[in-house]
Amino acid sequence: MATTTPTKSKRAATENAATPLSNEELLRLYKQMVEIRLFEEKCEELYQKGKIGGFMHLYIGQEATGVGTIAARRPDDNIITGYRDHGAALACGMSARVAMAEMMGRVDGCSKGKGGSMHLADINLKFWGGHAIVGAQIALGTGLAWAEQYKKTGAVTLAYFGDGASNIGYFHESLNLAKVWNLPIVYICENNKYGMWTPVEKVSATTSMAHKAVSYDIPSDIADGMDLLDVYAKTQKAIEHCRNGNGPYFLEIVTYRYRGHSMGDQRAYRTAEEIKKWQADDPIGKFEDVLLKAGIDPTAIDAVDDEVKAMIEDAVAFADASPFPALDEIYTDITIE
Amino acid sequence: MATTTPTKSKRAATENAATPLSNEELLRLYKQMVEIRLFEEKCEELYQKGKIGGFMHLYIGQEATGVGTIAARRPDDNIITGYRDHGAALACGMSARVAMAEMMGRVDGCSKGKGGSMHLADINLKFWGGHAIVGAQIALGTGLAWAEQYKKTGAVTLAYFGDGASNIGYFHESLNLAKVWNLPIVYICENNKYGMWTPVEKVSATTSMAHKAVSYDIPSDIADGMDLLDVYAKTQKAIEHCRNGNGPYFLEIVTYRYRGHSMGDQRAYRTAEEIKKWQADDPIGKFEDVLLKAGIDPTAIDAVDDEVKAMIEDAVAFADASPFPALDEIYTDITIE
Amino acid sequence: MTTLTIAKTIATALAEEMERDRNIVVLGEEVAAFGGTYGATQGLLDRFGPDRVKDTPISEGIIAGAAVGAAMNGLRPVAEIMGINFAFLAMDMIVNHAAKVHSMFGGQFRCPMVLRTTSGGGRQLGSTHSQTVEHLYAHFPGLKVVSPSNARDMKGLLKAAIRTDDPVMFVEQATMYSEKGDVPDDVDFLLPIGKSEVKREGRHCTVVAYSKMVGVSLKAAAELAKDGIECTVIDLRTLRPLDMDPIVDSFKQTNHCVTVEESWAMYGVGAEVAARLYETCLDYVDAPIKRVATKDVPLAYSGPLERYALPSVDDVVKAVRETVN
Amino acid sequence: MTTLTIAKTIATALAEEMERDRNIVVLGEEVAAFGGTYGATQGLLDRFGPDRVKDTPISEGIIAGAAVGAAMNGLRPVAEIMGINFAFLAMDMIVNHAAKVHSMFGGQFRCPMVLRTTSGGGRQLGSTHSQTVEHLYAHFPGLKVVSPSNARDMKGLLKAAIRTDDPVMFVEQATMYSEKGDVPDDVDFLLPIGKSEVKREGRHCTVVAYSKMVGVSLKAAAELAKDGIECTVIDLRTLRPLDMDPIVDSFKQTNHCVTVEESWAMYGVGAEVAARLYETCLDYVDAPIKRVATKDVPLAYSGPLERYALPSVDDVVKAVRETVN
Ligand SMILES: Cc1ncc(C[n+]2csc(CCOP(=O)(O)OP(=O)(O)O)c2C)c(N)n1
Ligand SMILES: Cc1ncc(C[n+]2csc(CCOP(=O)(O)OP(=O)(O)O)c2C)c(N)n1
Ligand SMILES: [Mg+2]
Ligand SMILES: [Mg+2]
Repeated sequence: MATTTPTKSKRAATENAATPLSNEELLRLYKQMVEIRLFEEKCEELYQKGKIGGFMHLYIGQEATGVGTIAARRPDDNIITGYRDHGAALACGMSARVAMAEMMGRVDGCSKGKGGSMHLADINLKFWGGHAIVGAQIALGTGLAWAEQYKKTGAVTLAYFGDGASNIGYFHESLNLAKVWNLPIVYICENNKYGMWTPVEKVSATTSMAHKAVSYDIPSDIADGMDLLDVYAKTQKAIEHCRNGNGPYFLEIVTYRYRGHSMGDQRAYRTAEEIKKWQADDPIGKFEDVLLKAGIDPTAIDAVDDEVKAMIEDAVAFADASPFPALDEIYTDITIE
Repeated sequence: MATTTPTKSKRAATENAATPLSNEELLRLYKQMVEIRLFEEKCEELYQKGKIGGFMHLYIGQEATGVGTIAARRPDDNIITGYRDHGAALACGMSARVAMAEMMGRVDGCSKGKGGSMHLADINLKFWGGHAIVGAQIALGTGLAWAEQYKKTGAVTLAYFGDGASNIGYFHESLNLAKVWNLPIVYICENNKYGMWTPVEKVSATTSMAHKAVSYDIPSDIADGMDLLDVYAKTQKAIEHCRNGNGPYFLEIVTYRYRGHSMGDQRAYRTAEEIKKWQADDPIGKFEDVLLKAGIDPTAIDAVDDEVKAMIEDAVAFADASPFPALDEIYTDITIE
Repeated sequence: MTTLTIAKTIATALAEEMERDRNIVVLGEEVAAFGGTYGATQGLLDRFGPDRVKDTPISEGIIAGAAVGAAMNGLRPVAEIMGINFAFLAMDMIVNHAAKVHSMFGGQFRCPMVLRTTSGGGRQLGSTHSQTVEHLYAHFPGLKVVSPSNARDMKGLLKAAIRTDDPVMFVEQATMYSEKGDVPDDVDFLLPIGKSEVKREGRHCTVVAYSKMVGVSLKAAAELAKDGIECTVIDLRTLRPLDMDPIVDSFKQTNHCVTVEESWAMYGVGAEVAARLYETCLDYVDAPIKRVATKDVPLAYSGPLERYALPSVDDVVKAVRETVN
Repeated sequence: MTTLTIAKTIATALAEEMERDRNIVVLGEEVAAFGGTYGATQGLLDRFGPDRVKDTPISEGIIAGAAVGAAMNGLRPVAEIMGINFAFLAMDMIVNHAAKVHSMFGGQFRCPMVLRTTSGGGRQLGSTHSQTVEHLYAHFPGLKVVSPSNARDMKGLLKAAIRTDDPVMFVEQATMYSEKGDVPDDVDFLLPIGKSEVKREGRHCTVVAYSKMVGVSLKAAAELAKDGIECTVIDLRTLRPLDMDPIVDSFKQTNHCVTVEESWAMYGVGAEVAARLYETCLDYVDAPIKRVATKDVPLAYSGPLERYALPSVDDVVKAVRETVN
């Protein structure tokens, strides 16, 4: 693919693996992952140029988590996540244009430039944001799920958070309530091994995030976040569990972020070897192999790469042409009445 | 014994059970339980007369928990609890006089009348209070334990809280930190089956409090709160674990409060049968049997009863004679500098 | 018109609103099976069932969090936090989320929720359980903060709070639940959020208060009237938005003002009212505006100490006398 | 005297104090292995070891809770909460426990701890990450709240905060860490907590500010001086206790006052300062006191919007001009 980050596809697959997805679907998911990867690389570039400000947290390396889980949702299932939200936004179907305009604080951004990188959202996609207070989205997601249960819609909520966030009080209060109220929610812990610069084992009583569900008698599973198909299958199972009225489910997805915690993070808290090891298991490269094994023509894959590349360029052009909001916009959207 | 609450001792024990405690010690612990029982009954009376104000939470039925756990501590081990704190205060060795003066808002109270029923404390007894924000003492206790670890004193902290309190964020954050920092603390959950008027199963993902320790990989045990010897033995084991540098321990003590949540609680959230069932298993009556089995003379037991009765009357007289604090006392103790 | 206690008024207003709109749900500690610690949700469970009236664990963070999430997703939750002293545990959810999900996402989300809670001292509960801190919430744009002074206003303002599409902190003074008042029966009786009201008229001094302190101020005014000192007593009713209009109008007549609040004065409501009054009415000021408030100390358990620290009718009388002289 | 950034000043002050007193321990998210998000604890782990410098989980409640418990039990913790926006999650612990364990138990317990945190906007972080709310804590008797405006004051006040036996909220403005200043080398250089300081003298207008707004006010004063308008700029330095003395002294000369704060004006610091000034100096007031503050809106991410909402040098210049005319 067209990324500058190594993805390590071997393009030499031989076996003919069966997948639960059609080739069209496989290509669509591949495209989403590439879109996220290239979007993030572009954001990195624009941040360095000063076109994007604030705190920005990239999703590079974690693409299969966002794409694989969201691929398993029904369109009316809810998605809510933390500040590392570009991947979820795009996987939910937000256009790169609108996302990029938000990144640049422009009026055509999904939140009119008021939210920025950490606060992407689109109510029409049932993508509820982007929340930057660590763990708050676990509680908010619990509330979203309660509303669906009350309205008897059958919709399930997917609430994402990091390994670091699992140590905060909201986590405990949310899981307990969800179990007691039997809420249709999948708690998805994206265990990328670090909260900022601190490794899981230094700040968590257990290194297994799934183990944290045991005390609440909430069933759990662990997915390989570098393997989209594994993520997809386990999310399907989790959503089914919830959809059938069995209450909450906990899914740990073991993954890795290639970049720093946020832009400007230069700290040496992990080794080059560790990063390389994970990159060797790149979710996009790996999924490319799946596509090849499924018999998809390499030229089709190349075409997707090119298409996405153009899409991202177009998104930047769109965002750049979008004006900053008028200054009086600060007085709008504060209260409704 | 001299209480008006049924204690159901049969005074007809035959077996000669071996206990880990000398007869003197048995009598001392019996006396503490009777002291708590009679203190509480007196408080009830004084509250109805308007001599005590505020919120007041009685410990009647839970005496073996406070007495049995605190009997197992070294004098320099820390005790910290919630608002249902009369039992812990007396078991730590606070005189009924000082406790009663505090109940009545007098200047000779342990907190000069500033704390009241919910905020008994004596720093010299390493009894750190009486805290009325549910669950806060779990966090404060964690801090006490950290200080002991830092000072390498070998002292262990016993932090008490209710079944209801185990649902609050502080619980999660405290247990996680204690495990990560390997703190010498025994978390003691007094599971009396209700938080206010709500039964455990309605608000907790699990009815087993000990199960809540699993996710943190903190070892746990369950004690019969109506059986002082069981409480004592299991607390000893828990304290040993902590004292030996093995990190936190979790002890669930299954118990029951005979009275309402606080004074004035008339709600019908439990049946008379349920209350009777537990009273049939009264911790004091049961312990009287232990004493008799150990060969202690019934007249010695009666003598203790009388002694305690007189002690409580004396405490009331003392408190009644103690003046209210001078009004200007409101300006003291706010800051030190 | 029916004479009701404040507790009963609240329960009635909630029931009427729940009858009107199925999206209104109630949650909190002890609100369902036993109708609330103060009886303010009595009867709702029986009438509306366990899906709409829900007891929660002791978990203030998720009580508020579930309410915000559900409000974003179409419900209109009325959450109860047993006391404002415990609401600190939910404060992130209230000020960082309820107050901001509308604005931060460019208006996409709504948060039509009411967070009911109790405030105030006077019950010998000690310093952590006796605070009056609703104005801390009123600091934040995006929230509305309402705290009525009598049964009638409770009804009109609670119903308005439930019907507004914005998040509202609705603060009830904990010693007032058994106070009775005449309450309109009209199921659509609404009072506007963000309007102060003149509760008594007089030409010598403008007394500004809210919640329980309105009653205290009215008593003081009656006392002062015996000596010929006539006070206008204005009830703020809402701390955000803050309506200064009737205060300014009155002050232009009286040229004297005393503010009365149950919180500590420092960074409190009286300071804001005074600062604004001076900003707009400096030429009308005949004497410094006085602030009556709880003394700047944590409230002690002991009865005499607590009473001494809290603002009293006498304190207001004294402040008005000093001001007008 | 050494020229240091504010981040380095804090790290130095902490190291000096830790050297002096073994009971001082440091805890917080990312404070140890990587020396703090803003580098303000850089070098402490290497120098004092893992028992005294501790990284914590993301658990603001227990960061504050462990600090309070340890402070009660003989340590002198300096806890860091990464930002005051996250401190809401620790607010119960700070205002209900740190502020009260001394008084509520009749003076038995002490809570000698410092809670360091950052405040302020200006970094395009959106509305939940850009707030200035230290005065909410200053509402509570039992706490001290300090927020210095330059490197020298940081050193003197942080050391004083660590040495006092009372709990202190120590608030650093997040955009200021790289600002440099001349810092006394004296390891016992202390500044008194609870003293405002005159940072510039002038006879036309008294400008009252604290933290970052002192720098903004000094720039405005320099600007105004070009037109012959001379300002006294007073740095509050401490929000509780609040020292009005130099403000009153100055105001009696200038008869004009502008307050400048980075928080929202409503129920803010300017209101309290203004209310007190009118209380004591009414006869000296020549014009309404003006409050410069962040506009009453949540701060948006978009650069131009955020800059427009925050108080600027121009805002101060304009307010002073309007006041003195
Ligand atoms: C309540 C709160 N505390 C601290 C922070 C600062 N902070 C932002 S992200 C982060 C690390 C979170 O790590 P993790 O949950 O593992 O998510 P990841 O960044 O790895 O996706 C911290 C400490 C915050 N935003 N909110
Ligand atoms: C944070 C907080 N929320 C609510 C309350 C009100 N409250 C006081 S005691 C209590 C019930 C606690 O039950 P549990 O922990 O089981 O202890 P028990 O009273 O049974 O000993 C509640 C809800 C409080 N004091 N603090
Ligand atoms: Mg992580
Ligand atoms: Mg209980």
